[in-house]
Amino acid sequence: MNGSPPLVLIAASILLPLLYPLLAARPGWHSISRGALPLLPLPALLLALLSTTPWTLELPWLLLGSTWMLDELRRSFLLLTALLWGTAGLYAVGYLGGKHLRRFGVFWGLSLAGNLGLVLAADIVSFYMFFALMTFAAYGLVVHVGGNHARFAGRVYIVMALLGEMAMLAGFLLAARDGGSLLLAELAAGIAASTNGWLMTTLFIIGFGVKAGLPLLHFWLPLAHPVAPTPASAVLSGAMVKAGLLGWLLTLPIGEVGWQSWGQGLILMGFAGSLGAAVFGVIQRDPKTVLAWSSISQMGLMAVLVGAALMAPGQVSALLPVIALFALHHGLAKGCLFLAVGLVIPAGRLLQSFLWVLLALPGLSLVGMPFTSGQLAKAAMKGALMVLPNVPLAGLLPLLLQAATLATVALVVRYGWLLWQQLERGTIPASRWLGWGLALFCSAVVFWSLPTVALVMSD
Amino acid sequence: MAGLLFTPLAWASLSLLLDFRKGRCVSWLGMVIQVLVSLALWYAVMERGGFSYALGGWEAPLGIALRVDGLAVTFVLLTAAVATACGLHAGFYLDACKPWQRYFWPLFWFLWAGLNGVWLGADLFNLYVSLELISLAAVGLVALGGEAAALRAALRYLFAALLGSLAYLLGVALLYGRFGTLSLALIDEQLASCEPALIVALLLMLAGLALKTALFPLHGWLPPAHGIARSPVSALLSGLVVKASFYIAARLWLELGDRLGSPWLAQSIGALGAAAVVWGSWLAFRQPHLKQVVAYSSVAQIGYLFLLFPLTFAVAEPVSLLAQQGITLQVISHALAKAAMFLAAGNLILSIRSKRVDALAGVSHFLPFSLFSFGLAGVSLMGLPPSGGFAAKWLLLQASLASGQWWWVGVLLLGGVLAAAYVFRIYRASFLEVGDSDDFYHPPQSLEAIPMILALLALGLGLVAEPVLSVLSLPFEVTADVNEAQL
Amino acid sequence: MTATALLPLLALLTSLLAAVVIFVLPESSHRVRILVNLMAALLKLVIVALMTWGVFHGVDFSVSFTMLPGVSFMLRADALAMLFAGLSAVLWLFTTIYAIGYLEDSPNRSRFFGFFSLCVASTMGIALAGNMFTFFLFYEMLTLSTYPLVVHRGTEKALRAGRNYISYTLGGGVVLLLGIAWLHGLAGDLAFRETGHFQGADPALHGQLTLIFILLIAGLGVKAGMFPVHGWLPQAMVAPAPVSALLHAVAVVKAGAFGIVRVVYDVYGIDFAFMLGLLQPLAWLAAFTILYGSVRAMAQIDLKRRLAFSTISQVSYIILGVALFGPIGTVGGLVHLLHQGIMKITLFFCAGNYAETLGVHRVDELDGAGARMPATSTAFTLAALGMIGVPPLAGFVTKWMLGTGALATGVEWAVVVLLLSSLLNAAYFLPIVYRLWFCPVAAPWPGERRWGRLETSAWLFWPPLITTLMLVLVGLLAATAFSPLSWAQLIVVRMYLP
Amino acid sequence: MRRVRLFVTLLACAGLIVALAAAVLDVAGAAVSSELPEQLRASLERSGVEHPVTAVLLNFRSYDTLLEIGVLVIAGMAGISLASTNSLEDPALRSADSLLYALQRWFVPVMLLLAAYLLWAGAYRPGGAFQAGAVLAATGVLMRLGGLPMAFIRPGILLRLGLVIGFAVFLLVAVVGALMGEAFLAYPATMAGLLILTIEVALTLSIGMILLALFVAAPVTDEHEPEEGAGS
Amino acid sequence: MSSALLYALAGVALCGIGLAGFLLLNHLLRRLLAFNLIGSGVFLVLVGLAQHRGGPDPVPQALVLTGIVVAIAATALAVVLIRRYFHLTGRTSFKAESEGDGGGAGS
Repeated sequence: MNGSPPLVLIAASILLPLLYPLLAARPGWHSISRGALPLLPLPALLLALLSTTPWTLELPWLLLGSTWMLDELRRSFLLLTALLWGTAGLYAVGYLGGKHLRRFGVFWGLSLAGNLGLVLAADIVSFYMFFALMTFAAYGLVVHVGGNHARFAGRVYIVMALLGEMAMLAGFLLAARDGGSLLLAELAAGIAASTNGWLMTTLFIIGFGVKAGLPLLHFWLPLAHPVAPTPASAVLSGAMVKAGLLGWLLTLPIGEVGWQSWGQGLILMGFAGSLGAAVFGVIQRDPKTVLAWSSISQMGLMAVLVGAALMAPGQVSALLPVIALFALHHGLAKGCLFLAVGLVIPAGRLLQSFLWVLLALPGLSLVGMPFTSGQLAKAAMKGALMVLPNVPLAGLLPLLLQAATLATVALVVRYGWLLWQQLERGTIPASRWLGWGLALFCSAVVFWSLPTVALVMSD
Repeated sequence: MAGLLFTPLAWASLSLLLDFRKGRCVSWLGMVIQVLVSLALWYAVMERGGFSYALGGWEAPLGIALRVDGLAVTFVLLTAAVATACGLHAGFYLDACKPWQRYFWPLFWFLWAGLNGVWLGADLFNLYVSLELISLAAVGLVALGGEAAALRAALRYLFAALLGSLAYLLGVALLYGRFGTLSLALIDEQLASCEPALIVALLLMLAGLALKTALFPLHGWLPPAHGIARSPVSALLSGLVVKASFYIAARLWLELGDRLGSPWLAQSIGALGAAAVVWGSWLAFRQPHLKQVVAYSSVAQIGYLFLLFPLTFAVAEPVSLLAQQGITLQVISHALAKAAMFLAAGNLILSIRSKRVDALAGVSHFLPFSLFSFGLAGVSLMGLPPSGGFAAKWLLLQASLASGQWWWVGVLLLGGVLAAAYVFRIYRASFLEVGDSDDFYHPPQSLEAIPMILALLALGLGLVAEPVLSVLSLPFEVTADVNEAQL
Repeated sequence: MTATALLPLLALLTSLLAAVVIFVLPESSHRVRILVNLMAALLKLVIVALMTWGVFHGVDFSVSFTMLPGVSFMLRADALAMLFAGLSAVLWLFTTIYAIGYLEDSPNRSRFFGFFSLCVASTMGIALAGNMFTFFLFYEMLTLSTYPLVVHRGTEKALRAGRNYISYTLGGGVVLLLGIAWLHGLAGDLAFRETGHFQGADPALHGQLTLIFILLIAGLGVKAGMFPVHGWLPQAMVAPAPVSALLHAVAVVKAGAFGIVRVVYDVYGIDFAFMLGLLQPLAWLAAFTILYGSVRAMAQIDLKRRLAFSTISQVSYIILGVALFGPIGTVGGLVHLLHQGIMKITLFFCAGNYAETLGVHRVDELDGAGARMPATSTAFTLAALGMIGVPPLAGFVTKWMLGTGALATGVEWAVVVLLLSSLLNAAYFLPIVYRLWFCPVAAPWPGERRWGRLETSAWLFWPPLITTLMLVLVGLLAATAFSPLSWAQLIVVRMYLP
Repeated sequence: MRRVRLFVTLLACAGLIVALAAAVLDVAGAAVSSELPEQLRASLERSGVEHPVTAVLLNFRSYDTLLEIGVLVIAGMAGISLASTNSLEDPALRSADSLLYALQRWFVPVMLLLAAYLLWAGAYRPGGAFQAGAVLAATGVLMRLGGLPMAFIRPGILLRLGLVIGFAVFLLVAVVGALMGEAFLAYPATMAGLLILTIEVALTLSIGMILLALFVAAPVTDEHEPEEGAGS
Repeated sequence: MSSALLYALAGVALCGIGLAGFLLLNHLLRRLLAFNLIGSGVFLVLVGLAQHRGGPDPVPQALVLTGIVVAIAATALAVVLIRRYFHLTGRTSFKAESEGDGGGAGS
């Protein structure tokens, strides 16, 4: 532990959400457990903010001997996770009724613990453990509402998630043998050196692709995200899908020479997802479904970036912050958009128009309007992609990027339209407003002061 | 030594003069003495090895000699144990009010005397007389009470026993005609080579003894006799009496078989034993009456004993020793287990007031103790560890494998499975739950304890098989030390 | 007699004497019986803990005497023995507690607990047996002492199941006996030794040894529930829940699996067994059983039957691990011996709780039970996830070890089997979990009973929770000393590096 | 079927006869090298009796004889255990025929005398306890058939005492020998003759009683004991 | 061939005849007589064979005497049993009842 924050903070950031179910499960403590929801990711947020220098923590007694660490990449993801879960938690305080509150609390806490833990984990087993924890606990969030839709969505979700887990496990098993180490950091080298590298890469792309909504592995996403309670949708779409992205970044042989064609394939897949999702997205009637498709679309762009990193080992150090930035931007913005679906338009006319501006803000950010996070992210992405050597269809790249922007625009417009039509009028608890407002604040303001952003901007 | 022969005979005459209750008291005293004397003799043999004892001071061939070796004292002790248990059980079990029960005790003691005579006998004719003593006493015990079915069984038994004895005696006559002596040891000395006449003699004797031992297919008389008798009597008959004739056959075979036997003969006797195992078990499985099951099980278990013949014929000395040890253990464990089983079956019949197996339903609820004894004894019959039956089976398996006669392995294993089939049939019947009513008679503790002790002995025999068997291989000194032998 | 010889005997005697005492006790003296049961279980736990400590530090606990000419009765505590002994000592305690609650107010308790203790004594004997002969002795004793437990209910169905059970196991016993006797005739009294006995055996004997190996495995496979001799296991489910728990988690199936481990490692020696080409078919058979059990489990409506088929599948993990011929695979197999025990016992406890508290026996009646019995349902969920192999639960450690072991020896297909099996496990466990938590209560419970404050009787409430805690901890703390994983590694180190 | 069985049985018996005959001839042809006759001659004077058969019976192989008497006692006992009457006489048979009665009055003493003679003669010529006992029993049978009252033998304890007295005396002598430091059944050389005579007297009495009891015992009781456990 | 040997051979014949009778006859008394026939045959063989050369051998004579007493005892017992059996059931042979299950069918 070199200059790392106190151990108790690290422990608290995982244990607090992990043990929260014990509190949540107590009958009769509804108001307390509900009120505690937004506090759960606070230690993690604090941890992310305090960890100015990377640190590593060895826990040899845990599992098969585990290692936790926090570097720049992880810090960025940790920030995103903590912020989004915090705001969504705040939102949830006002959103949730009394029904099945305990159950919701249990799964919320477990999913959060998994999501935070997987970011911190630096060895295969811990990572896999937290990933699985998140996946299985999120099932509880998906089917929370009940009913046929939710059940169907849950079944699709769990089946695909299990397939993903199995692919992941197989990849990890192979990697552990060939790499001879349980550390994620040594995975890439192991894969590159192994004759089974192609197999492991495939397994990882599939395994995490399920979570990240890669085309053909995305089926669950438009089903599951809309049926979940709105705060859960927000974290599913904003934070949990990013776990897949992080998985790719940690497991694929990024930075190793000789994976160009894999990178190219991933780029193609990414664009396909990005554009295809828009086609499906615009014909949807539920704003949350549209957002889900939009997530697929945006994740496609991130897959493009990962592919680019895979393709160009030399550019990795430049690409990673960009990816982190893009993830951060998208996570926060998408969170806002989801939370907005659960809002209710107040009566005052002036207030209404002001609100619509605010509601539009994250959408515009997604599109890439100036002075939004989106603009920065898009610019960074374009900059990073344009300098790449021998990109496939190099000529088409700008075109594709523009098409992607267009797709985003289409989806955002469709979302706005639906929202306009469906948003109810009335009053709702303040905490919902507060949660949404906080999310918006993060997306629009706090974003700029986040360390990752500062890093990219300084480039 | 003298006590061993004297006590049962003296108690026989004494108890004849008394009624059942007084006879019971006197007999229990006698049992104590017998057990002590047997133990002392056993100890003496342990200390000094076996010896030969000339009765009346007249050495063989003129007089009758007794052969006191490890095997004999083991069986003497076994007899003391089983007979004592049966005697104690009978004291509680039999109805003291029936006038004929007074004759139980003298018959019981004569039976015991005959058994001791057989274990120790070394004179062919004396063995015949002892056998007859046993047979008649046994028939008397079966017929005691005198109802038609018992009489019928007793008569069948008597005819079989008499015919068997005569066949044996005919063989003895031929042997005497040839050698002019009745001492088995002397005949063994003089027998140089195989003569056809002697083969005829051996065959006659073996056939007679096989009939008395109820070897398949000559077993028809046994199940009715053992099934109909009172339980303590059945226990005595199954546990000890059939072993007496087998013991003589085995001694003949081991002394003379190497010269008079032939592979063909050995294998066919073994085959009959195997058939007995299979057929007896199968019939036991089919019987509707509890005690018939146990009786047919005796037929099966006796079958094992006859594997001695093939397994000791023309094989290496260690293998033959293995087989002998195995058979000895089988005799001992079967005696203990079967006695326990019959006594327990008697208790069960007392409590359910029916002889039928299917009347046992629900009894496990209220009478687990006797049932438990029954089951423990069954463990030994099935040949499951750690029982004596298992130890015996193990040794026989080893002997079969070592002698290359692997076909007996199948018999041994199949026999165990079949035994399990009929034992578990009883268990199954008793475990059936039919309501909660306890309308069973509960026998007194003492009745329940005796089969339990026997069953535990049978079960634990496997664990102490080594010390038990070590007595068998003690040296035999021919120099008789008469004075010290007087106990 | 020194302490080193005394301790194994004591470990055996605690439950044996308890059995005797319980048999003698009158049916009505409940308190004394409970006291005897618990004291014996605790005492045994202490003894086993002592011995484990000793074995770790290299103390040789052994006692032997000659039973038959050329055969000795031998108890010896090596690391492998302690693995199994520890499992049975720990789980016996909880099963006893559970059984006390489960059988409250039911008849024949004296009989039940007597045989129950006898069963545990046999298991202890199996664990501590120092040679094949002693092993067989206790192996058959186990068969006999479990029969009354299986037929305990005394219904026609139970008796049928009992007959089935006894036919299978005694049949297996006969085959095993043949194998042991043959082996004994060939090689004499074989004490278990960490590297086996046949290193460099005469090639002329190889044919016979192969045949004997097949006999031994076939005999042991019956209890281990290997295909195609698994038929007794689902039927034996009619027994009361603690019995099923005992049969599945601790005693019977484990005895079979443990025996196979002994035969492969301590009699034949892994290298020799591999040289004879015996492990490959064994691995195939185990793999097939794993998949077969899982597929059959999916079709079961009865909860306990589903668990039974799951056991068939799971126990073959152990055998697969043994057959993978590699230290890591062995670690996986051995550790699964314990892990599967903890997980399965939890599942059966929970199934028993549902049956006893709600009267629910079928999967489709479980809708909404999570709200009524949250603690039990949590335990069930965690155990089920453990079975699927979700980290950090016990099952994951096993799967990880087996997987890496298989890959280390280049048996890639085994990994596919493992993953497929995990999917199948999920396919039959997750629907139950879903019903527990996410389905509304469809109908009133068939036979609900209430106990004060807790969701069920306290005797029934705590054991599954404790075992659940254990199944989490053994996975979470797998790397610590004295965890099952470390212990299995210790065994393997001693096995492979004589 | 019957015919087949008959045929097979007869064939088997014929086979037995042939085999036995061959064996007998075979044995007869072989040389016997037994020292038994010499030993017997040498030991005869120490036996206490002159007649070799009696010596063998009551001294050299007295154990056989002891057990043989045991067999007889068993038979007698088993016989009376089945009998319903305890009396040796049968009132139904009591005859009023005076001629028969007179004849019997002559016969009985003569037969008793004959029995005594046979007993005494056994020491040096064919005869002995069994023959004497048989004659005694025949006397009893005659008396019973003829209807002579035999009230002098009380049923019950006396009858049983009579059954066992010979055996008991024999046994007593045997064990006394053992207690005096000899082997079981060994007679002190000086007293052998006297002891043997005592035994023979007692045996004669018992054998007579047993045979008579067996002759008498067979009537039937109608009282049935229920079979074991068959319920009341 | 000495006369003693002739006795022995006669005894052999008696044995055979007696055995045939024992096996073939059903009436219990006849079977008993057949048994006695065998017994006599055996005794003849015993005595005849032993003393076919030279003087009488007292040992077999004594044995036969013992044997006779035993046979008489057995015969007498059998007669008692048969008579009582006849009295109770009116039967003179085993045949009337089914074979093999003699013990089970009690009152």
